[in-house]
Amino acid sequence: MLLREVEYARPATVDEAIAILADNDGARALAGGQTLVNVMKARAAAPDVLVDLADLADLRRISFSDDQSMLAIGAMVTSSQIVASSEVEVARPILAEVAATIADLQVRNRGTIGGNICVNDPTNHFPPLLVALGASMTIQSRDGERTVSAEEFFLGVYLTAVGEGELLTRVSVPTRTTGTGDAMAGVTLGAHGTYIVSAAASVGPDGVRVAIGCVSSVPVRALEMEKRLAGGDYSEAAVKAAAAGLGASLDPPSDVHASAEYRSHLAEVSAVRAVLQAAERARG
Amino acid sequence: MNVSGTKEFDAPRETVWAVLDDPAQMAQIMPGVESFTITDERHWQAKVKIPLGLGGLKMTIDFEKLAETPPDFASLNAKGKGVGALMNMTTEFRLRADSPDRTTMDWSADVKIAGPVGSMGQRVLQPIVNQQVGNVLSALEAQVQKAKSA
Amino acid sequence: MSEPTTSRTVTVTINGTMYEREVAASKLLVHFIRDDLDLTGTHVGCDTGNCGACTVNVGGQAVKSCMMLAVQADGLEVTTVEGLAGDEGELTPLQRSFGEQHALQCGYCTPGMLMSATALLEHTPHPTEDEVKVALQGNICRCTGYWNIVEAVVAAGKAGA
Amino acid sequence: MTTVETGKKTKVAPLEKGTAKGQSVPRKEDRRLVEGQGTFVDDIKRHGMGYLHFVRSPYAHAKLGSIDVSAALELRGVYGTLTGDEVAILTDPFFQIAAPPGAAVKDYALAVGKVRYIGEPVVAVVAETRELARDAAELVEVDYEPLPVLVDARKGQDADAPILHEECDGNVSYSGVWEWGDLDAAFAEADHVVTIKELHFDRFNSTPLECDGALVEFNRGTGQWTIHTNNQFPGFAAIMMGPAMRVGLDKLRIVTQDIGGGFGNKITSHPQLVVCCLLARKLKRAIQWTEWRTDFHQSMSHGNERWFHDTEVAVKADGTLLGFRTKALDDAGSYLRYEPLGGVIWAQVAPGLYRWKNIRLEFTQVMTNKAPVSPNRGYSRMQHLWLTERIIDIVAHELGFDPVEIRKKNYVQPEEMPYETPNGCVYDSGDYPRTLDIALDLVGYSTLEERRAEAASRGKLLGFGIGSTLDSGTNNFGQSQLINPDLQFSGNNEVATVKLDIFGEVVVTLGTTPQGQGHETTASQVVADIIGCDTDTVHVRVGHDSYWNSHAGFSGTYASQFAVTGLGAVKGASDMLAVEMKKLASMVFQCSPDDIELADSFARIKGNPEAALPFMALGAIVNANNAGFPEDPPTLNCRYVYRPPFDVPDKETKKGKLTLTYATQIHACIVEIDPETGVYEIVAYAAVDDCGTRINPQIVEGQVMGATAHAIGAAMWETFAYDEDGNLLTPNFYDYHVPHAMDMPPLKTGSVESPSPFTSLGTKGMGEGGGGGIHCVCAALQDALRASGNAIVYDSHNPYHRVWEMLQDSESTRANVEVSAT
Repeated sequence: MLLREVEYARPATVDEAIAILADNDGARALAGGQTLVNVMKARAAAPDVLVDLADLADLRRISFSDDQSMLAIGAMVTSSQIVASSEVEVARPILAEVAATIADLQVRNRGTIGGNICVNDPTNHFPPLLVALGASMTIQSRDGERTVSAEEFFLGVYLTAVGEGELLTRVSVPTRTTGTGDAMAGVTLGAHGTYIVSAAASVGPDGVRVAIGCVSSVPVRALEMEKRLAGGDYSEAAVKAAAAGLGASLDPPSDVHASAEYRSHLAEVSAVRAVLQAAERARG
Repeated sequence: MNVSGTKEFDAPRETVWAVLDDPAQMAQIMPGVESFTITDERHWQAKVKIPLGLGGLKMTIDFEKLAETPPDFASLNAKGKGVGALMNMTTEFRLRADSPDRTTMDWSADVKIAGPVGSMGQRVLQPIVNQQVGNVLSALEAQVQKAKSA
Repeated sequence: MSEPTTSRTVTVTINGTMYEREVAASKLLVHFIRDDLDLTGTHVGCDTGNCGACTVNVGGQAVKSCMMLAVQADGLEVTTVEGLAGDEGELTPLQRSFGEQHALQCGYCTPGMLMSATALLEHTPHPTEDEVKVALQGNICRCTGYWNIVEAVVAAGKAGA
Repeated sequence: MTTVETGKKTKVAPLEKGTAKGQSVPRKEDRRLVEGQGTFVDDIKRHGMGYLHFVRSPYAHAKLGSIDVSAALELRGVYGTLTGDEVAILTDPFFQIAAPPGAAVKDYALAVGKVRYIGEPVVAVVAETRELARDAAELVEVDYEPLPVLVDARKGQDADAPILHEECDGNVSYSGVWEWGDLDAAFAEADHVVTIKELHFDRFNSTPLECDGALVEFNRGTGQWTIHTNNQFPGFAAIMMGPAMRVGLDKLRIVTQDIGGGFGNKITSHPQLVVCCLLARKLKRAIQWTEWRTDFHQSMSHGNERWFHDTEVAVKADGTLLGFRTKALDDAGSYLRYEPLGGVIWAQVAPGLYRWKNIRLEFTQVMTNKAPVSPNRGYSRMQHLWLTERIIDIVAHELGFDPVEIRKKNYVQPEEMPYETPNGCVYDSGDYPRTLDIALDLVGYSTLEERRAEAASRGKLLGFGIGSTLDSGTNNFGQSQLINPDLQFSGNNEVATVKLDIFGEVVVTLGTTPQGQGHETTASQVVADIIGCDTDTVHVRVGHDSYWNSHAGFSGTYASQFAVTGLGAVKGASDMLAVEMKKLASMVFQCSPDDIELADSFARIKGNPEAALPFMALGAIVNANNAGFPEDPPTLNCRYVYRPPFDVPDKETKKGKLTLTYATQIHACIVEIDPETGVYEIVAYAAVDDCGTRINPQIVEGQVMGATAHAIGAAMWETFAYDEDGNLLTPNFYDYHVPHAMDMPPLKTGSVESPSPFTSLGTKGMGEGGGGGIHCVCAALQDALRASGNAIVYDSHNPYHRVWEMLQDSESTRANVEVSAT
């Protein structure tokens, strides 16, 4: 509780928000605040200026790209919005399925997809999922827009490709095509609790993408496993064989909830479970 | 928390040593250094703002060189004091000249972090330390190359 | 162009009453409600946004007032536990149900539980046991073990039928 | 007489005619609490009050150098500070319960000279706002000289162990040998000896949702403090604070109202209360202190962590348990705030529910650089009951006995009640086998093997376990003399006053400090039956106020005793008032008091409904219309001190009645493990309680449910884990995961009523539950693991990773156990 003194601004437009972020040293965008405000309570970090994005209606929209190939989710879209979105339901239901298990209802009502990924706490749900889904992030600054892939986006704990004076405006996820299936598996601290390890998988016509959470400061692609599954054999035996050695290839942190060894093991098990379920869903 | 590793440089040992032995150049490779003062050749102090994304973590770090045997071994202690965080790091490195212009560095560090930041939990602390170490090493790489071409 | 400031005047409607106050940007909504407005029914049980004792309803949604700045509530409608009972003090079916099912012991988590459950019942008038558990997952109770709380909310839903 | 009720959940219902006792009437407390109108300590405000924030130690062990508060004092709005140096001058160290060596511990309200755990208060800063107080606290400069840290109590007696309290020379706070019966004979008679090298009971506490706090005012005219707080044992707090502050106890007015949970964790806040008192006097203003969650986790009242080493169990071929010997090593943390009482409290339940006659326990308590331990729901008995239950299930596992049968065979039998234990405690009543049978029935034990097979078909490991526990209620504080013969505490007491007011309202004051146990309600039920009115006309004052003169030295709410001490006092005072009311009515009607009956809020002549005085008339006569009485009318204001019948236990033999009543809780559960991950869930759970006569069955059931939830949390998720530097790794509800609604298993409750022959109402203290859920989850995991590696469960806390480790390496867990035939 009890935050340090901080300046607060509530811009009406994206451009204004970017201007404030650019013109103020130590300025930080405030989305849902479900992590940032907590970190400020602990005084573990203290931004000098908070730029509240609450009034930026553009960032609260969920829409399709013109060719319908991409689902664009505004950075200020809350988890609860994603859970209830008919667009998400049609285009990429896994997003709603996962969003519904983030923290708790109060947090989902305030917490946004933009905040969730910009924080990039290793235990967060969206980072590994979006890497697996091959999502891309659009970042805006005075110089205009740039788009980076999910892999390029995550740089470290609380660190992303969003630089000073920049603002994440939306997340774009490829819309589901026939023959795609997505799933997320893992072990949490109690039902819907904090992830100890998570794994997201997306199976599609052109192969599988697997991303592991909680094992590093950024989501880790299971590239070797993906390669081994290129043949498209998603039988339990094949998937388990493909995952063999995945755990050993990781260097996860150990903490009170899991030793590095246990995390490595869970990563392998979770990856297998995620791929198997994703494959099953891909078969429809 | 113990972190350690090995790093190879495409440069002579003397060059690498020169960089590591020079507080001024060390300042170049540390994250978010805002000011740097050298008390004497064994003691120096840095005011840093470690970039933590959610707003930097301001710290005053006092360095003390504990031991050195030029041109291959040194160990130093860094005590950081910041609002909400205390850091105590002891690190040492050993340089091996693999060839006239290739050097290998074995390094290790014992990092202790206390205070509210420490209470945020290892789940973020260990990755944060790893990522800061990574930044330092790549900055060192660059600094060595600079020194070499200089 | 809105310039950054360390405090600002906010207008918040709480339990139907409009309050206009100058408030520091660093002040949490829960402290604004408890200390500035003296509505002490909203409680604080942790400092990490886990316990839900500070749950209030903002625009019909349950939110944790310890993870929201008072300035973020500018222009919004907030309901706290003090706003549940009717003008003549008659309790809501949910409040009555909590007593009838022995869904509270020390009563410290109760306001937050009531606000989460109230928001649920607005969207889902007749929730199942599982729906109730999901809606209350963000509210910690250390006395009851939740069984009677879940039963109280389910019963209130049935009564409302 | 024993009545049984199974399965069906008790329901709250409005008071019906007849006796209120035994009815689940609605709680008087609920209305204000569901309206958000309760008064908790942080709700109390005073004009010009200053907010207190503690500067806390970031080191687990360090010498304190200079402390500079000047920068903090320069901030506008900062009212002042308090440092350990000032405290050392203004106060004496807190009284120590321990005999030497622990007696030498110097414990002050703020750190003096050294800090001994992370989070220890070093400086107090007071300012105009909460935020400012914290800002200022960050400006306080403290020089620390870090010292080596002792985290693992098992290393506390090593030659090179860091010493926490130099005065104690060594880290041992208490050690003693407790032996009853003839161990040599028992082991000679045994057919098998089962040896368990090490068992570990983990560190956690009940984390009440409201943390500690106080609003303290100082009256300069009278030199008296008014301390609004949520401390749950004001009698103890006053005894600790008065001498330290060098003032008489009447200078300390301690007031409580609604308290947001306690569970024992709010007994030892006296150091912080002293800081508030000193600052209220120094700064001439009211001082407000609210403890935040992280502060609480790092510094308040952890449960006793305990190891049991070299446990040996003497067993006959037929499964008869003859006795056991073990070495208990208890981790007290950094200061002795209530310790070393944990060194004797366990002895209240020395044999558990079992008949064995020969017990030897070497108890050693060590101080470490961790938060001080203090009572926590099930205090010290829970650890010991866990040992007895682990012993039973490990013996059954090793010798091939059925966990149900070996229990029934060795349980104290109903016909043996009242039963004297080897150490002179008396189990008053109960039917353990029957209570177990009900639990088995509720949990679906008869279909266990089908369920096991069905789970196996899904690749899951299913297991079943029992946790039999006792709630020993109403301490004989004389037991403290068994660890320190010089102490002058013994017996127990509680006070209540009941009066008839001028308008006929019955007003009750209690000495207790309820934290959700519904004392207002149950007290009103007892009063209503005796006075002859309904519970609505009985007004029970909220909380505790030492100015009400309705408290005694042991007043408070702790250690499962309200139903005995609190209600004993209420009944005593009500009986006195009833006599006075009859006497008064008889004076009015010119008849004998025996002709008067009290009913329906009237005092009337039996068989003559016309001759009836409403209570209001009685109250008015005494209080406002008392001229012309031939003799003094009664006061209609009665105070009764309940005192349980206790003697001081024998210090030589360590025998005696340590508690008055023994409620039983028997828990049973079924767990399902995912062998690939170690993740498990409880799929069925039953808890059956026998606490004698139940005044309000619904409130009793609520206590059983709460105890169950705490135990499940401690078994699966809750732990205060430290790293080697003494950092608490679970300082908040992120990493200290307490169960949520979705985490709770399906629960069935049942009850047995075996009234206590030793209490006026037949009631027994209850509520703590003895950690039944911890015991049965451990047993169920061990049962489930039979099918995969056959590990022995050796820790009370079994998070997923430990279960996975037991699956990976069951060998080392079995190496922990040996069986030898003699």
